[in-house]
Amino acid sequence: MLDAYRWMVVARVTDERCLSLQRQGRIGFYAPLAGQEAAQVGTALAMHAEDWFFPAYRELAVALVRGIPLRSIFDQLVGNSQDVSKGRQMPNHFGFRDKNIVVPSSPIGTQITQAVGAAMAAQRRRDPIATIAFFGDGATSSNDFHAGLNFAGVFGTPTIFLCQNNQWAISLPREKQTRSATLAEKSNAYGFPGVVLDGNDLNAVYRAVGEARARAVRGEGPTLIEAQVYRFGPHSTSDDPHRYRSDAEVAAARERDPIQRLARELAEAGVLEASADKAIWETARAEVARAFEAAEGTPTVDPLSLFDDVFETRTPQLEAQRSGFAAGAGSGGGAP
Amino acid sequence: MLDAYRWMVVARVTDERCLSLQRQGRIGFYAPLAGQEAAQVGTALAMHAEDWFFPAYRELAVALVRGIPLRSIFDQLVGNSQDVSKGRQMPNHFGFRDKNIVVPSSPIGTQITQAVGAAMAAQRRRDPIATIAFFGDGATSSNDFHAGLNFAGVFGTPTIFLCQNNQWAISLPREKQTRSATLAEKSNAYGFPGVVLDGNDLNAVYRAVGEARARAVRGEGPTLIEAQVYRFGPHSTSDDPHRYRSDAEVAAARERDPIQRLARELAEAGVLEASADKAIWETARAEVARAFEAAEGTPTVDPLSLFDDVFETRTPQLEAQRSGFAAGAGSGGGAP
Amino acid sequence: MTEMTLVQAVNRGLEEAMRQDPDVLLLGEDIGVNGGVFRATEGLFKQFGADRVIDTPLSETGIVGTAIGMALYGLKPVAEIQFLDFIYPAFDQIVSELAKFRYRSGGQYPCPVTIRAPYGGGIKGGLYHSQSTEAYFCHTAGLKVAIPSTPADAKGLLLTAIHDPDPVIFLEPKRIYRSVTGEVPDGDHRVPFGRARLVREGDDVSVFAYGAMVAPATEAADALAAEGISTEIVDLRTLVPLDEEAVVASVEKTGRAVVVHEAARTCGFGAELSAILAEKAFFSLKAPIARVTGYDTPFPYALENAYLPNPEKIVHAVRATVKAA
Amino acid sequence: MTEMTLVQAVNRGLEEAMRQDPDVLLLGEDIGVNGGVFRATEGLFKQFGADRVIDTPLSETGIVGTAIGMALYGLKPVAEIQFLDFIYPAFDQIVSELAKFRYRSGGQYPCPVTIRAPYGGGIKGGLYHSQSTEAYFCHTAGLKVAIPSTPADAKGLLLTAIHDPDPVIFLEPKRIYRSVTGEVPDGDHRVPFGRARLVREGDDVSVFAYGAMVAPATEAADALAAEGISTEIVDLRTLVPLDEEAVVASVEKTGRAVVVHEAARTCGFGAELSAILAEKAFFSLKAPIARVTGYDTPFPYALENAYLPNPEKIVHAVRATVKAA
Ligand SMILES: Cc1ncc(C[n+]2csc(CCOP(=O)(O)OP(=O)(O)O)c2C)c(N)n1
Ligand SMILES: Cc1ncc(C[n+]2csc(CCOP(=O)(O)OP(=O)(O)O)c2C)c(N)n1
Ligand SMILES: [Mg+2]
Ligand SMILES: [Mg+2]
Repeated sequence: MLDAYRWMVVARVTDERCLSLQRQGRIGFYAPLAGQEAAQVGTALAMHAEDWFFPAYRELAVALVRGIPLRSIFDQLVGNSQDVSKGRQMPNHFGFRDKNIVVPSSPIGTQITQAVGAAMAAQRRRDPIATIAFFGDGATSSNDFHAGLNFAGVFGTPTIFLCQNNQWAISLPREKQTRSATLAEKSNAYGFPGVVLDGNDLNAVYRAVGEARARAVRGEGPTLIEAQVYRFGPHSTSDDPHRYRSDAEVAAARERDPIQRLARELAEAGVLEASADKAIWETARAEVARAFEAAEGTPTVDPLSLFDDVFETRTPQLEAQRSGFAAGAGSGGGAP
Repeated sequence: MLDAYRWMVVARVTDERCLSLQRQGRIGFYAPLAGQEAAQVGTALAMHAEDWFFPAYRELAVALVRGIPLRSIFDQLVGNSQDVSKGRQMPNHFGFRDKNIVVPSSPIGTQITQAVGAAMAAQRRRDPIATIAFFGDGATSSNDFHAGLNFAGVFGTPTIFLCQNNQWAISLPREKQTRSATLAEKSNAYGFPGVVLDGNDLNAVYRAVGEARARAVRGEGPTLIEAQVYRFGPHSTSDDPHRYRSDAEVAAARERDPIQRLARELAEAGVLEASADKAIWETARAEVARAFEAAEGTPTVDPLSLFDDVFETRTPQLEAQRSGFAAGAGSGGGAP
Repeated sequence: MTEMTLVQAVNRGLEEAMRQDPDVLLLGEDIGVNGGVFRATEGLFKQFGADRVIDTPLSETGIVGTAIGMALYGLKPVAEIQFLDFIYPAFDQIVSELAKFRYRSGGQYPCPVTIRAPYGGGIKGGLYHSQSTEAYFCHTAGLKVAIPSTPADAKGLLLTAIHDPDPVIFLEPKRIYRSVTGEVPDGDHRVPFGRARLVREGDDVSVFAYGAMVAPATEAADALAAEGISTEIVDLRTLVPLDEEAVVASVEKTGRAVVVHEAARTCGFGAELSAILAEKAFFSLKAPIARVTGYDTPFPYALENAYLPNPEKIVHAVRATVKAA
Repeated sequence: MTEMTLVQAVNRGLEEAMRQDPDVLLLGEDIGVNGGVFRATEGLFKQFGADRVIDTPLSETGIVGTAIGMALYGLKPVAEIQFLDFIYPAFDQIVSELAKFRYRSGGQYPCPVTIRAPYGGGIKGGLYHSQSTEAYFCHTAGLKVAIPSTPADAKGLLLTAIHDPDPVIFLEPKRIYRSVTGEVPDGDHRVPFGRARLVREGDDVSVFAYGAMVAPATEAADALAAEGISTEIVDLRTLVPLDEEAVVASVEKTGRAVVVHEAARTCGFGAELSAILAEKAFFSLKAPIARVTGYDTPFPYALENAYLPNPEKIVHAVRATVKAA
């Protein structure tokens, strides 16, 4: 649990740092996860190394727990030549094949059917693993939510659908996203169980995900989990939440801060003294600062890499466009 | 009720006739509705003239009840110059603006969100009407089912979702379409009621749709109705159902034939004597034969109409393509 | 006339249309209380209320599907897709339904929906906040496609789009939402579809562009003028219907053509322009037709500037075209 | 070698791939017990079982989304879309995900999905069982697009597609599923991507076609031969990657080009071919490039034959091209 607390603190510190880096123009964009740390850390800890993760764009803490070094996180945020995704995506799209974290995209929901497909593949290979898709309350309205949960039900796939209901989809409140009483109960429409829980409660998350994973691996099919949390910050650095929600609402939610809650629990259990807590925060700050500086000091990507990875092998057309570019011709195929 | 019976008989006779016309190559395609007559006729009778209908491709009986002459039905099936849709679509895509029957397409499910949009428009105009979308069990897996029901729930639209669960989506049985116990219960995921009923029972259909309509017009929101029926015939004239289902299953379903059931009820109530019944069938056969012959004898569409109705006014490009075609140039823009 | 940015002109166009006709309404994600993520609908929720500026659930399928239903019923809905990159969940409704409703119904059901979407690169948006896929819509019979490059055109083309009896895909070059300002006529300002805008006259070569590409084309023309190359620039304004006459006439005069767009090269709109010229202006052409376009790669994040056409690339292509013959 | 129809060749290709590699599996609507609505998967369900020939719920989003997940995991899924006209519910997964996975992950996640779809007109299918929208996929960087016109190519290109490390859209001209027969090599027959097929040599004009259009082009060439016009016919086979060399070389020889496709004219693949020629074979061209294509209308039912290119229209275009210069 102390480990979990450490990850949550690192995530919170990264968040704070990134919001300020974005204001300084040193990273281009950031989508904070503050308020969702327990949901993410509890989930990631309950899963196994060989499980496959399909995150959205807010799952920084998941990546940390899976063993991604802070440095790699910042390489992605900066989009430098060390980024394993080669600077191809906006900040916050973390994916690392060696940790079974599939590289996400921005369109909402698309990872959900993919997680089901990977689970079908695991079934076929008889691999005793689970796949997990992360998404928000807004994503329950997506086409892929419907198709993904339906396929999962029909094929009984070992899949966990982890919905972090942070109450907002940019400016749209949860009540206007859908009229169902909970999001979890949507699983009934697909013939498998749904669970609602307090996503600020690390232990509740850990337990529920652990049970869902065990069911999945036993061949008992998918589970939808709704972790009720609250997005403390803006949707992203492009968003101004004052336009659509009150400070009072945010303040009330902050009363249930998952990090403070866990700190209290740990203190009560006698495993976290004030000095140790302070050290955890300070260490996190130092590590985060160091990782960012290293990433910022790393060279930018090679312009010619623009033409790589469209296909395994460049087509003649791409080869020509690449030569044209290298020769300064701009677009396509050399001089006309 | 006798009226309802008459419509059901006309539909059944049309079905039989069309299957044989297609075998003779006199119409190009047909999708029979046998087994679904009570669901369609009961529904159409319970709705009002000013309501908006969004059918799929199997709703021939709905069109009849709404007052579409058999002749117009056959004009569409033949695709001749009298077809109000100008021979633009495959057989079975019946739509008639003057009866508020929106012209359907082939892609499964797309009419569902449209019916919700029309209902939102009616809300805005304060028109006391309902809209109704027709679709099958297979369509519950579509993107538009999910989006349409969700929007309907959120905006509380006056919409009826009429699912004719005929147990098959081409070769896919209902149990493999989705794992929910009933299709009707999917409405819970969107926060409004769902109703399951025996679609062979004309009265049950009529009552349930009438209640749903009343709710809708009172501003109490949408209803999902699952009418459980059975598709007696092939999916369409392109389909061979023997590949995927047993004769025994079909025979068992035919025991519950909605037309025989209603005939029995009417006979028991003393409103349908054997001779009257016979006359109803004979009249229907004569009317259907007459309507088809008239349609078959009607001239084909004007080739130049190919270029109409892409837009209200032809663009210069379409004008050029039309002139080129008229001049025998084939594709676009006159001679090169 | 009032001086404003392009995104303000969009806002003024929407307001004007809504004032003109109570059947005009807006729907989309975050367009109400929030005023749109680019603020294009700012103030309209307050002014017209929640039943004319409708915040929808997160479903483009739902947005376009319900907009179609509204249009069938007689309203004139204007749907916002938050980024063009997110229009694909609605693609079935657009190509199978919206584009074909009038046709398949034999003219019974017109479907006058306007779909607005910010598009294009230059804002460090990476793969999914940068794409230019206008060609998909141009290839879809039954859709009109309009793209403004100035604030005045933004308002004028938008009003024409909303009042058009047929569906219009209205693409807003978000890169110049705020960087371009200009005088915009007050009130009911309309710019007709199918009439290109002659941005500058020239004799040696015709450059065809639209949206955010008009500015780098103009910069290139300035640079080329210094070398003695006289460049004509034509802003197409609407790709469907296309002002073929203006396009062909320009090349009949200059004898050379360069097409510029951000979209990927293969089967981009530039291909269509080349094909039209290779058919209809063939005997006037003195040199190969060049295309300056995005590459046939997904849209990159770190290398956005390498990907996009810019004045240098345009200058390079024009020079080569002029040198060729 | 065995004589068979095109759809049988597709079936043999699928069987061969499934025998070669246990990671190959099929998914789609009605492909299992029913053997596919065109019988392309006939017998495979029996032979390989329900976990390798998967009947899915009615959701193209689900079919392509899960196929992508399978491919990421290491399988080689072949998804059937019942008609190309019904691919749009999956369009988001195709253009946003499938086409971009390798790129956006910096090469970490290849995504070798093959999507098969019957396409094209000529079967009295009306608006929604007839369309040819290959250009959408050609314009989407990251996808390959293959279209056979003979049984041998159907099997050979399909095997290449399934084993390709990248996503392939494999379009099957359903109109000639059964009308065309030919000898097909047994076993592991592969036809490489990016190599056009010279259908017939000629000197006066090059006709470019693919899929079901190769046959009317050949008929037209026969008629033209009688008038003394010698027509070269090139079957493109794969549109992405395109055999540009063969295309340009043919026009360098003949000096004239006619492009044929069923798809709507504006921004169709013919535009791309014209553009390539107008750039790279410009100085060899003696006459305007003609396109014989579907019109910019939705696909009609009753007037299908008026809509489609046919030998007469091709003859007309070739004649005019040859007369032009
Ligand atoms: C298909 C699609 N439509 C619109 C967007 C723009 N968008 C980005 S995030 C977002 C809200 C997502 O809300 P939710 O699913 O609750 O996730 P959260 O951001 O709250 O974590 C929207 C509308 C998108 N990315 N994809
Ligand atoms: C999007 C889409 N995918 C596939 C098809 C092909 N198709 C036509 S009807 C059908 C089955 C429909 O089943 P259901 O919704 O139960 O309606 P029913 O035919 O039983 O009335 C399918 C798969 C289609 N028309 N549209
Ligand atoms: Mg949320
Ligand atoms: Mg059915």
